[in-house]
Amino acid sequence: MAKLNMVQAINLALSQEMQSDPDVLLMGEDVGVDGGVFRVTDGLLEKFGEKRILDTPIAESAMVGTAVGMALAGLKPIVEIQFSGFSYLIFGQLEGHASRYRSRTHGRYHVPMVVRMPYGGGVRALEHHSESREALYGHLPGVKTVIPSTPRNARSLMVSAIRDPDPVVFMEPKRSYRAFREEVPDDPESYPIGKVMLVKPGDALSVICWGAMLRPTLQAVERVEAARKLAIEVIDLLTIAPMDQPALIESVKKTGRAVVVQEAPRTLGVASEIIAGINDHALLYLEAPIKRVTNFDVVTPFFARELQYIPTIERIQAGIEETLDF
Amino acid sequence: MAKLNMVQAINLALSQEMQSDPDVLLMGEDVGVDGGVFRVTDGLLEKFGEKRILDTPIAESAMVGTAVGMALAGLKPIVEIQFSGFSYLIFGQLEGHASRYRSRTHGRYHVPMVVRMPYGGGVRALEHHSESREALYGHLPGVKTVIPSTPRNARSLMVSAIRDPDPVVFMEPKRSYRAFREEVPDDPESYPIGKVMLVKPGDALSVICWGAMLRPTLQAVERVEAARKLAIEVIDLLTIAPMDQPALIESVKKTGRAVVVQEAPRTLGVASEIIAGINDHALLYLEAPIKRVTNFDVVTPFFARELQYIPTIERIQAGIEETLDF
Amino acid sequence: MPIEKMTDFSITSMQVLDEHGNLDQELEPKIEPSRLVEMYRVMKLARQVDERALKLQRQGRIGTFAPSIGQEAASAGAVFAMEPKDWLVSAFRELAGWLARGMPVESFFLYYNGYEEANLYAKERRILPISIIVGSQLPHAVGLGYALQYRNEENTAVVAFMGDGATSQGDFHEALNLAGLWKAPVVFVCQNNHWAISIPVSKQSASRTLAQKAIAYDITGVQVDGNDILGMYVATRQALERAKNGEGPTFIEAVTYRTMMHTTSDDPNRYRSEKEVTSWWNRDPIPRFRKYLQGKGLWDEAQETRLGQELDGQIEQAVGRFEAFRPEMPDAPFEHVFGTRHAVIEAQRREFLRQLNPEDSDG
Amino acid sequence: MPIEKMTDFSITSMQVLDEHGNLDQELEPKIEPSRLVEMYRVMKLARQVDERALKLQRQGRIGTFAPSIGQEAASAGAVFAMEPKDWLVSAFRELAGWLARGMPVESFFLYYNGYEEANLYAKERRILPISIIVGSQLPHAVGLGYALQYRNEENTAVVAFMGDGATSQGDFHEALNLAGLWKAPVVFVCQNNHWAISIPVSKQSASRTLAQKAIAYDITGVQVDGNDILGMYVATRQALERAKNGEGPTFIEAVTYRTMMHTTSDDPNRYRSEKEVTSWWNRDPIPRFRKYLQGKGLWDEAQETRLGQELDGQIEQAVGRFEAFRPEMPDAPFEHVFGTRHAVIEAQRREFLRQLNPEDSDG
Ligand SMILES: Cc1ncc(C[n+]2csc(CCOP(=O)(O)OP(=O)(O)O)c2C)c(N)n1
Ligand SMILES: Cc1ncc(C[n+]2csc(CCOP(=O)(O)OP(=O)(O)O)c2C)c(N)n1
Ligand SMILES: [Mg+2]
Ligand SMILES: [Mg+2]
Repeated sequence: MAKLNMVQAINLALSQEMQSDPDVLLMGEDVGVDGGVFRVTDGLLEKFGEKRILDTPIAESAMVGTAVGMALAGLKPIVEIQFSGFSYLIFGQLEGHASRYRSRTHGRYHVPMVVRMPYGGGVRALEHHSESREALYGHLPGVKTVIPSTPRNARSLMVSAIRDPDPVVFMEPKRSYRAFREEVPDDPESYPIGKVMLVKPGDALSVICWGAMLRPTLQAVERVEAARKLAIEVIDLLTIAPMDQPALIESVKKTGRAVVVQEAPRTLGVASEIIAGINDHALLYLEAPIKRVTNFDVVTPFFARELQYIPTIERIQAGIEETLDF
Repeated sequence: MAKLNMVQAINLALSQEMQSDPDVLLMGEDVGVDGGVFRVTDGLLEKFGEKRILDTPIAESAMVGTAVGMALAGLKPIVEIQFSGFSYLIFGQLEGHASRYRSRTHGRYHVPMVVRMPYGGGVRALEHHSESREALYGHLPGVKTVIPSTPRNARSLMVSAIRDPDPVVFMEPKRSYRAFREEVPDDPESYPIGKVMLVKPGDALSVICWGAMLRPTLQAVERVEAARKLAIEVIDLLTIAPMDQPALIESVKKTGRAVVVQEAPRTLGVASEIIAGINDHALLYLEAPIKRVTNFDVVTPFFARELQYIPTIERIQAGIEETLDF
Repeated sequence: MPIEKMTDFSITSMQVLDEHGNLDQELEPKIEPSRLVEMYRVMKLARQVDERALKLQRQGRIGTFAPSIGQEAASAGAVFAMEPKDWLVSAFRELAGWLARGMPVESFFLYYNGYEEANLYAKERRILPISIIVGSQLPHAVGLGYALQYRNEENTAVVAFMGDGATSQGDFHEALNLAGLWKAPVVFVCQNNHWAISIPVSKQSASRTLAQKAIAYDITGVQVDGNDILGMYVATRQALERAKNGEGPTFIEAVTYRTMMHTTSDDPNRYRSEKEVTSWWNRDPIPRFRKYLQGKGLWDEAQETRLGQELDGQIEQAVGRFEAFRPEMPDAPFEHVFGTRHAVIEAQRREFLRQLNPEDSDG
Repeated sequence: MPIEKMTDFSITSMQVLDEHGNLDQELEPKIEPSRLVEMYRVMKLARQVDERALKLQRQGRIGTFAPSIGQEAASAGAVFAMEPKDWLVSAFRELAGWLARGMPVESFFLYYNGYEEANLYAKERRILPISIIVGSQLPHAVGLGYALQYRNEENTAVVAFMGDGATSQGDFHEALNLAGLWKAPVVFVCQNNHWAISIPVSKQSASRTLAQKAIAYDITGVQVDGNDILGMYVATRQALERAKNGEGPTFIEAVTYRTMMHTTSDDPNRYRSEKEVTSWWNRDPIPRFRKYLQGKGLWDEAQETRLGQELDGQIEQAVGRFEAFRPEMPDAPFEHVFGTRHAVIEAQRREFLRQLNPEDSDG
């Protein structure tokens, strides 16, 4: 058991899975000698050599495309997209092949593959380095989309992603990479893809969030709980798709009120899907509209204005209060 | 006034706008000599010449990328993507540039551009020729996404799209291309982007649909109305984003019940956004959960199984009845 | 060094058997007589399957499909140069190649009737099935090639097909560049059939040949007469040898011609002349190779007639099996979206089945 | 024709002023003395802006940025060959080029402090601002070039920059192919600075030169000493002339070196040796060009000292303007998402403003 930050925790998962499964290999820009621009793959080249840790040219589409070929041959490639802002270049391969090979051949072929990418804002980075577009991946059938929020769940979800028989888009909240540490068990530990995590139970209201939104959400919840003496349930979504709808519905049936906190723009974001699922199965339990605390439907501003657009503790708090007071 | 099918109606819009605005040009695979694989651009090469009607190599990303350059220089390019199934290749240029140039330069540059693409199922076509992925475009800030449903609105929305100062993704329901005809005025007519169309008023329930779903929806509505002697409101969404939320909310406030019919898979589809918007502003008016009649979260099957997955009149009817009976 | 020449390149073109039946004896491959006859049989089978499919399509018994009539030598020649453990990566106009590798004829019909079951046969034969997105299959080939190296599968390589149109795609470039870097054991075979739907190859690129595109990656590029099955065989064989020896990838431009429509939805009269098409019928790969077999005393008129009938019979049986095919699972898409089960999807599956059979629903 | 040579290609390399100050007099361009001095001034300005920016970054007064120290000649040489009505398409390491075209220094600082206002200046100067997505700007250049032809803007062309890393991208390929087909008036300038973050150019491609990639499109490709501002000027001038004469695009590989970190977030010690870097400092474009000016009697030590101070002063003023900058609209993103207004977005704008100033909200 060591206290690790998220970068170290993911590195641990990669290293241990590569150790135990010789079919796992990793590729991406600057993942080798440099250890990745965020150092997530630090030391792996030394451990596993050039054959298993591939520094690639700047060719995202072919990175995923060659990974599809590797996976069809039985390997388990992990592809790092340096920033999610460059992941749109892989849409063709992901939608067109990675997500389809199983269905196209009724299971004869399948594509075990992890596409890792740091995403999200708040680190004063340049254009294209701040977006949160998990909804795009979440809408693609045949692709699983996972977003960890803490070192420990990043490690355990990465283990599951690598072992999963299908393509997993693994979006890493870069703002949380080094923001805090958590105890992470030494031995490999996995957390199932497709399940939320109950962060804290409560009965007054359910807050659903994911990725870098977990921390400000917890702070906002603490403030409200302190002021109002009530218990708020916090659910960490973890898997965007396929979504753990039953867990969300159960929670809302219990609390009758919900707030969804989303770093991404509002329209067609994951919050909308959560609301639609609750509408389907728990509408009559709702005592207030479900509140979406989200970014706005604007092009992500350059970093000087960026933070004003991402949900803050204050906005989350206001959203919770509004929903409680409704 | 002539009775046109949708192919002819779009052709009319293209032709008239190119006639009146010399800055408009059109490019794509097989759009010239061949007149487009669906003949939407038939005759345009003869009318406007090779400079304005460009047959391109098979290079979707560069088609949109060069169109961005043309637009920055003040032209108004229209790009045809032969099938929406190949549009994932343009995501990089669309997300990375077309949608951003205005914001990146605070309006100094902007990108007036139309990306046309036939989409949707039901025509016994091969893999990649059946999807309905409007939600992906709808989630991109800086992009407008439009889906006509009839010859007349296809024409009038295309006129607006061409005249719009920003990138418009114009998704044409190929199943409706030649399915029926409608009177289309000879003189250019436009319909505003960002507005729904009230297809028929009613007070018992609101059905919201778009694209090729309009026709089966109207038939289902007719059946229910005939059987139950009530009036159902039918709204054609037309613009996916930015969505005409006020109109939807107004309708649901009136009827208290709603069904959304969507050709696309369920998770993170447009129906979810519609529901989320109603949740925000009209939850207390709802007398039943809003019903989503949609495709399923599966990889689009090859065409032998495809039709079983797309909402049918029967499923829509069942959805309406269930919602009325709730 | 004000102006200095850095590097020199040239591109060569190869032909073993020309359109008049003249043979270059030095280049003639040593192939067993029975195998030569098999090569002929496969080209004929492909031709007759296409012809039959054209009829089935017109009768509405299969959907739109892409015939490869006139291009049989290009894919068959390359595939006959392969070993069973080599991988074949498909575009969509390699009927003769697939048949050479043992694709059941009914798979072709099933595919064009909209059944994924068409692809069940592929993995055992190390075939990647039809890839419709132009050029998108090329990175897969490089990945397969890398996997062979990774696993030290010796003497094994990949043959990857594409059309001329694919050379315009970004994925073509990225794939060939990676193949060059990794010295991946991949033979890229580009069937330059002169057209991409209505776009002539002269409008795909300003380059005089497609073969010269290999220079960008410093990999071997060669142009071959794609209607010459022996030329294709020799060029692919050599390329596979180099690949298996660790000498890296090769790009073969197989010059051929699409004598038919792009697909049955296409009307080529809109964009090209009968005259051009006729001139290519004169270069038909099948009679050319027949002459070669005849010259070798391996073939005669009687055998020709018998083969035609035999193949028709074989195709008829395949049509029978195809038309007798009844898919088992309407919910196969749910079964095969993931290898794991998930509550939302299983709930949708139940909903789907309920709607299919409202009566025998279990709620 | 069993095996026939189809085509021959060769790639040349050019240098006007070598690293020891030796001049090729035949290739020497005729440039007015005042303009030569201006070229020097711009390179020095770029160098000093970068140096200042490194300090500002360390002090947290600007964010991460990408220095171009050592590469000044490559972009400046190309841009000095342009006319005002030509278009400049940027990658992100062309500081000297932008300054040559009149970018205000404070725009550079504003950009790296996260303000879109940095780009307000660009359109008037026919500059497309920084494009971060590697290679993605190249199709824009082709589109601009096409627009020039479309509008019959004579004697006008486009210069488009990229790094060596961009040559691996699909968009590079698609853009150059289209440029070749359309004979678009575009000069592609690839700053081969030997590195793409930690990836050496030898790991971008197996090709011996980047210039040879032009062969794939049958467009002119040439390698130039990118640290030789005269060489860059001459090569770009010639290419622009060809472009303006309707002879189509050119691909220039400017061989240079990234002497600093990739960006200030990068630590090059992880992947390359000091020795390699030092060897390139010996090829620094600025002293080399200074010697040339000195040789021509256009420059002396006193002028050098004065220029350094003058530029520092200019930069200081720019820093002042930059730090005095106060953005007007927090809601600029709402203003500039579309050129039209839409209810959902305006409602969100109100929500945004309300949350910014909870007190003076109007509900
Ligand atoms: C990326 C992509 N864009 C467009 C299409 C539509 N399309 C199908 S086949 C084809 C032409 C292909 O030409 P070529 O590569 O020369 O192959 P051929 O059909 O001649 O065998 C086109 C444009 C596609 N399948 N994929
Ligand atoms: C498509 C894409 N992938 C990855 C990146 C991250 N990235 C930024 S710069 C860079 C290296 C660029 O190298 P090069 O093109 O040689 O330009 P240089 O930095 O040397 O000027 C990378 C990988 C990016 N900006 N775009
Ligand atoms: Mg072709
Ligand atoms: Mg570089």
